Amino acid sequence: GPADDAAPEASGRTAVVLQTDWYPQPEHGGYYHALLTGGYERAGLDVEIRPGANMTNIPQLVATGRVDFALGTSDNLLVAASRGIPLVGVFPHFQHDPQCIMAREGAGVDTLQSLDGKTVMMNPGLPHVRFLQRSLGIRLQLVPMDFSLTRFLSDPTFIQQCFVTSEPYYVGRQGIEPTVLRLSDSGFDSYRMAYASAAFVASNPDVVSAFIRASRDGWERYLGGDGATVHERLAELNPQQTPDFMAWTKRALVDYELAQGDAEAGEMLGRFRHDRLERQLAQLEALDMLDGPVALSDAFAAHLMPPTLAQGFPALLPVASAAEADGGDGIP
Amino acid sequence: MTSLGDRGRGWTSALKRHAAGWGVAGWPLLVGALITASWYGGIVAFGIPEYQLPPPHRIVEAGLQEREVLLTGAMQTAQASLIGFLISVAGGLVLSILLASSRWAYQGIYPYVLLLKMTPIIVVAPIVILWAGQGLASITVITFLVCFFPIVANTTMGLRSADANLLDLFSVYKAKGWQQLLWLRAPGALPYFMTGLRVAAALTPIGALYGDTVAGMGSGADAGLGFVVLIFSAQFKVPALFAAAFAACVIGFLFVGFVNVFAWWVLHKWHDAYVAVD
Amino acid sequence: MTSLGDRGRGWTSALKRHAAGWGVAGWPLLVGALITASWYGGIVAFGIPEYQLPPPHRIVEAGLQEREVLLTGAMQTAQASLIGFLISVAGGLVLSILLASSRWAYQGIYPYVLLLKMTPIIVVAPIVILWAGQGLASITVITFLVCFFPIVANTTMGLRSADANLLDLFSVYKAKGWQQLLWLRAPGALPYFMTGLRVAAALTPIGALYGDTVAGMGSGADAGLGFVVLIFSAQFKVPALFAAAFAACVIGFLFVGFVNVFAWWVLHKWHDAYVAVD
Amino acid sequence: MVKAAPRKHSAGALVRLVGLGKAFDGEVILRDVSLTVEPGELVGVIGPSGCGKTTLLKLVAGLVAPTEGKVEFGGGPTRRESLSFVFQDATLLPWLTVLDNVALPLKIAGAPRREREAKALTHIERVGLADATRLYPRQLSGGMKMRVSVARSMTVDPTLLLLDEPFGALDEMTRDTLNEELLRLRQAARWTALFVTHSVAEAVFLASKVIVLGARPSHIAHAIDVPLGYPRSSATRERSEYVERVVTVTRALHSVQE
Amino acid sequence: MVKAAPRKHSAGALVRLVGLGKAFDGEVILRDVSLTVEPGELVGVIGPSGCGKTTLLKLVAGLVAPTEGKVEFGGGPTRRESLSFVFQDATLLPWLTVLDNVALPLKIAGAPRREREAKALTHIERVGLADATRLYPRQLSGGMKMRVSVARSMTVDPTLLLLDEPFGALDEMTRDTLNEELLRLRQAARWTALFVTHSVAEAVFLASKVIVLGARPSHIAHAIDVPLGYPRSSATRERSEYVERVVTVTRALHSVQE
Ligand SMILES: Nc1ncnc2c1ncn2[C@@H]1O[C@H](COP(=O)(O)OP(=O)(O)OP(=O)(O)O)[C@@H](O)[C@H]1O
Ligand SMILES: Nc1ncnc2c1ncn2[C@@H]1O[C@H](COP(=O)(O)OP(=O)(O)OP(=O)(O)O)[C@@H](O)[C@H]1O
Ligand SMILES: [Mg+2]
Ligand SMILES: [Mg+2]
Repeated sequence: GPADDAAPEASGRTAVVLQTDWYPQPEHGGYYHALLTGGYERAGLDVEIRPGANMTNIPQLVATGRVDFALGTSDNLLVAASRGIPLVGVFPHFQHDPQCIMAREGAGVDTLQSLDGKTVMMNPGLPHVRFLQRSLGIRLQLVPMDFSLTRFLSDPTFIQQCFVTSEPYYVGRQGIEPTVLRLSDSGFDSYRMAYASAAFVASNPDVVSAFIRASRDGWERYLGGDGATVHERLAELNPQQTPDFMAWTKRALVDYELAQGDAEAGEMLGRFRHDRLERQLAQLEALDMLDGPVALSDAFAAHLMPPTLAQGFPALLPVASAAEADGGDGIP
Repeated sequence: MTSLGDRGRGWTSALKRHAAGWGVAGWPLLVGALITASWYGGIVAFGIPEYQLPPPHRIVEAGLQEREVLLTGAMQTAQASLIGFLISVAGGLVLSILLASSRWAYQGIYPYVLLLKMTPIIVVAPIVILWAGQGLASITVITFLVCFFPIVANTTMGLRSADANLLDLFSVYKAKGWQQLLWLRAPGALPYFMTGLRVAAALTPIGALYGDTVAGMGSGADAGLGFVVLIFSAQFKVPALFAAAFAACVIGFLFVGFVNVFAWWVLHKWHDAYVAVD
Repeated sequence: MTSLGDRGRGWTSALKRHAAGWGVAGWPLLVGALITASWYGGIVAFGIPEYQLPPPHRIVEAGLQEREVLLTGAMQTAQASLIGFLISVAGGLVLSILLASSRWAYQGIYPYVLLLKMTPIIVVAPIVILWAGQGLASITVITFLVCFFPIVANTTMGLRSADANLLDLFSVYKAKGWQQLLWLRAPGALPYFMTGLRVAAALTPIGALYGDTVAGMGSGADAGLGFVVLIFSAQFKVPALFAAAFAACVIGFLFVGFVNVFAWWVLHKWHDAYVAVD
Repeated sequence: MVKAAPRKHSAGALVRLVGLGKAFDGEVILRDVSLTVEPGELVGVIGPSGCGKTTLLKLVAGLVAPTEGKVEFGGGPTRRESLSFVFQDATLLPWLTVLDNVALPLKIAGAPRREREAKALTHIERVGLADATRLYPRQLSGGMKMRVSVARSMTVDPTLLLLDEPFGALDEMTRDTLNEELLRLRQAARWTALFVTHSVAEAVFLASKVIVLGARPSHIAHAIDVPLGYPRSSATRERSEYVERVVTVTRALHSVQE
Repeated sequence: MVKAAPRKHSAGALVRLVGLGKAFDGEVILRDVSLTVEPGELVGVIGPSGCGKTTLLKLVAGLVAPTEGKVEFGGGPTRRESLSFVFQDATLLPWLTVLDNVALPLKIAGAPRREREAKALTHIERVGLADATRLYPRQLSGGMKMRVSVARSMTVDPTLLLLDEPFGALDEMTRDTLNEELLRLRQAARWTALFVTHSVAEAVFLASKVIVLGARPSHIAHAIDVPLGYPRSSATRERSEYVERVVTVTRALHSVQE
């Protein structure tokens, strides 16, 4: 079960709970890979992966020690931290959030700017919404997400939020090729990541380190392999996911470089860039979404990460350059 | 339970005694104070952080701070609630009358009324929105779907519970179906109807708020309370979230209060529960 | 409305007549056939695509195809519903008794019961999950929050509606509060209670399903119907989605059916609505 | 003016009970009750508590279905059309005032408000409740409720009046007054009545025929003509035929209860 | 055996009404009613319909609060403790059988099931309903319901019995039987009673004192002693004192209704 103070089990391993951000799906593939192939076990961890369902209060669950790790986005983490929810980002499994806007041809949408004046189905609480409205001056009429594609298919002018790795697949099967606009291209660019509570990180640095290494390894292997082991398990946990769908999703993860990132831009699997986070913090500040000051050094466990992964964090030894780090051996 | 004593006393004197004692507002305030005290007590004793359960004063603060958003949201939701409630009452009454009108209607229709009630809104919502369009109309329909059943169940039971002797009386005088319904079953069903109304009234703002979260529309700040709740929740504004919930409750209280006054006004002359002193 | 005639007839003969005629299943089937016909008719006439409103046979097909998921989902949700329902009944009864026990209790506590009922689940759910943990416990609590109020409102009204003459009788014989409650108010409140029970029973699977979507574990064998519905919805399996909704309804029908049988069993000897032929 | 109607079965009978029987849950309450009521007759029904008097009236009114035999309505305009029933319990609508309760049958018959209220008021005055028109049933005494019920039954100008112990809850004086009032009304309106009473004196004073129901299963043990003619007044009570019939009915009643 | 109790106010009085008055919604119904009831007395209350007899009994039982004056319970063990009330309406619990209805007061008093059923059965037999123990109220005739109510009032061995027209719905023979039964029981149990009746004959036959309530606002217009002593039997009805008192009470009643 979840450990307030991660305690070694009889096996000598530490039991921890990782709560995902939805039902089991390939977007969590790396973590499952680490779990299924014994990566976590070798790292001395006994991980339980718990589906996050539709829940809205996962940050609170982490902060109060009900679970040890959870998945979320960096923007939300910063907002939460500013409201006194002490969370620490530990491992970004996606360099960019797969959150997108998809539109049908009839909507006349080809860029984010062309959303101006349109009605879009989006989660109204998404920080992105504010960014589009306030920072980019795009006037949006919002309709809340209903987790259904019925209206998208019924209405050729419909526009809605989606995961680039998921909904387009189902829409495509109905013979519709949607226009997909990545929200990360808006300039408001979040990491999607695993995080833990400040207290947990402070008292279990070894566990966190081990988790980061094992997770990164899991992701690397998942994306590098055929994903069969993971997909088999995912199909058991969430039988609605066909092999075809999961293969498609995995391909999308690779094609969009969501996890691996763009090496040329200094991105790599599992890396936090201080400058990017700083920019996001400033953006959130400008959007008036922060209640108090947030110190990036407190909000991200850079000191527990392999040096190549924590780029530009002032408290650490500076990493010379992205290119150099790429060849580095800080990774197990 | 009931105080021994004169049940025939006029309501004016009952009101006077009410006003004289703790009655009208004292007890709720006392209980409220107790709850608030244990709220603070709990927060201190268990060290509950604000993001888990904010202390009351923080909720008030956040409520004041966000008052504009809350006010427009509450107005929106109140409007949807009101329309949804009225439609629920009207629709519920029509359905109840239909159901009580004959054994065949009851056995034939009731299962499908239940089916309608029991189909998860999340499944029906997209269809509703397709037909009624995004916004108030759909929210109203969803509110209706959430609220109408207590009215139907209660009113139907009330209509079917007519006193057998009075039914005999009506049939002696060859009352037509509608006369029996209007002058015997309906007045006799009032206590049941009022109970259904009270449940529906309490459900209404929830229904409207929920409807807003699935069928609402807005740019963020100009929407109903459902939107507001979604935004506050997604942005971890916990005290503000509680303030929004409280705003929804206020709407509900207004509805329930209105129903109570209405029930008293209709029933106090003859119904035991209202004639009685307590 | 009521057929003119002998209301004193024994229930055995009433049952016999039921079984002999259309009564028990005929009318619902007929109405069901009508609804199905107009469903197909509507689909053809308006050219409604399957992803908006699938035709019944496709729903059946999808239901059969997904039967394993639906079955485990339904079992889960039925379990949560049952526990939630039982807690609602028990909690609702205790609350009602408390509320009916004195004027002070009523005035002091009722507003807060309402407050509890009217606070949007979306706001309470996070707290519930924090305390009860993700999974069955939280789903049950959420089901309770959704279902308990109709029971409280109806039972309280029933308990307070005791006949004034019978109250006099009990006070003549110096009945204690609990005796009056147990032997007079409670039996008299049964018709109201049963109505509340019926509403709660119809609400239960919805509550459990909703609870599952916000607090469920939602994978593998732990998945309830809420999970199934969300996934089918997100994956655009519309006929399967309707089949899942139907599964939820089946649970509801079992609950309501059970409540109806129970109500009949308890009330048929003396209550007009049950003694009556219809 | 009017003589007691002829006693033979005739085509002109208003109501005819033919071999009427009734069982509840298999237990036979009434058995083989045959009776013909001519227009204008006042038939008193008397018998021990629980013998089936109320049931008999309800059978006639069609409120209870017979298990055997039938109730026929003869030539006249009746056919259960303009029937009135004073139930053993007052059976008032708790949410209506005395006035509205009394006016109810007229409301059902579709009479305009003004007319029905005027008529109701007349009858309310007749039963001595002029002061109570605006009260609700819960504010009335037991006897007042029964009087409201009697007044209500009169408003519709019934052809056949069924009265189930209408005056049982009244003091003797009010009762006598209402008895006489009833006979006076009958002179004007010429309705026919079946009435249940526990008072032999009342039965004989009002009735043109008294039937005595026997012990279970009940049937008509005695049918005793009262050859007093109408109108009757308090003076009637002193006539020897009256006294004689009271004795006969009392004896008949005793005989069925032995 | 027992003589009519002494008439003077005494410390040993069971109940004393002192200047009792009652108004409903401002309208005075009872005014300045003073009465002392000695242990063992049977007081008959008689008066026109709606004069306040039921209200008087409810005042004594404490079911209605007086607007003036008070009700005192004297030295004895009473203090409203072992009081029984037969209401004007039968007031049965619809969900209980006859047996359970009759046993209810004993159940409230905490008697064990076996004991209370045995006792209830005795009283059910006394009122002639031995065949009906398993029936529900809706299956009973009006008179049967009232008899259940009477039986119920007897089970608790009351010290003070309040009876509101207990036998009004019964035929004369059953009524006479129950009257005698009542007196027989009284001999054994020595309770005191206040009873309302519309029958002067019944009042005089049962009572040691008859009070006649006057017109509105009512008060005790006449209090007439009945010097017949107990036990009484049907033979009592032939005694000249009996006939004489019947005439006196009838006159008194007429005088208040003029
Ligand atoms: N609905 C019923 N179900 C079963 N039995 C019934 C029903 N109604 C009446 N009875 C029985 O039928 C018998 C006759 O009842 P009824 O009311 O006709 O008597 P009654 O002659 O009017 O008596 P009373 O003078 O006491 O009013 C009674 O024994 C009663 O128990
Ligand atoms: N709850 C009440 N509210 C208002 N008025 C009432 C109430 N109860 C009784 N009254 C009035 O008080 C008067 C006396 O009523 P009560 O029942 O005592 O009469 P009663 O002597 O028992 O008559 P009856 O012989 O008809 O039973 C009546 O005029 C009645 O209208
Ligand atoms: Mg009867
Ligand atoms: Mg009375």
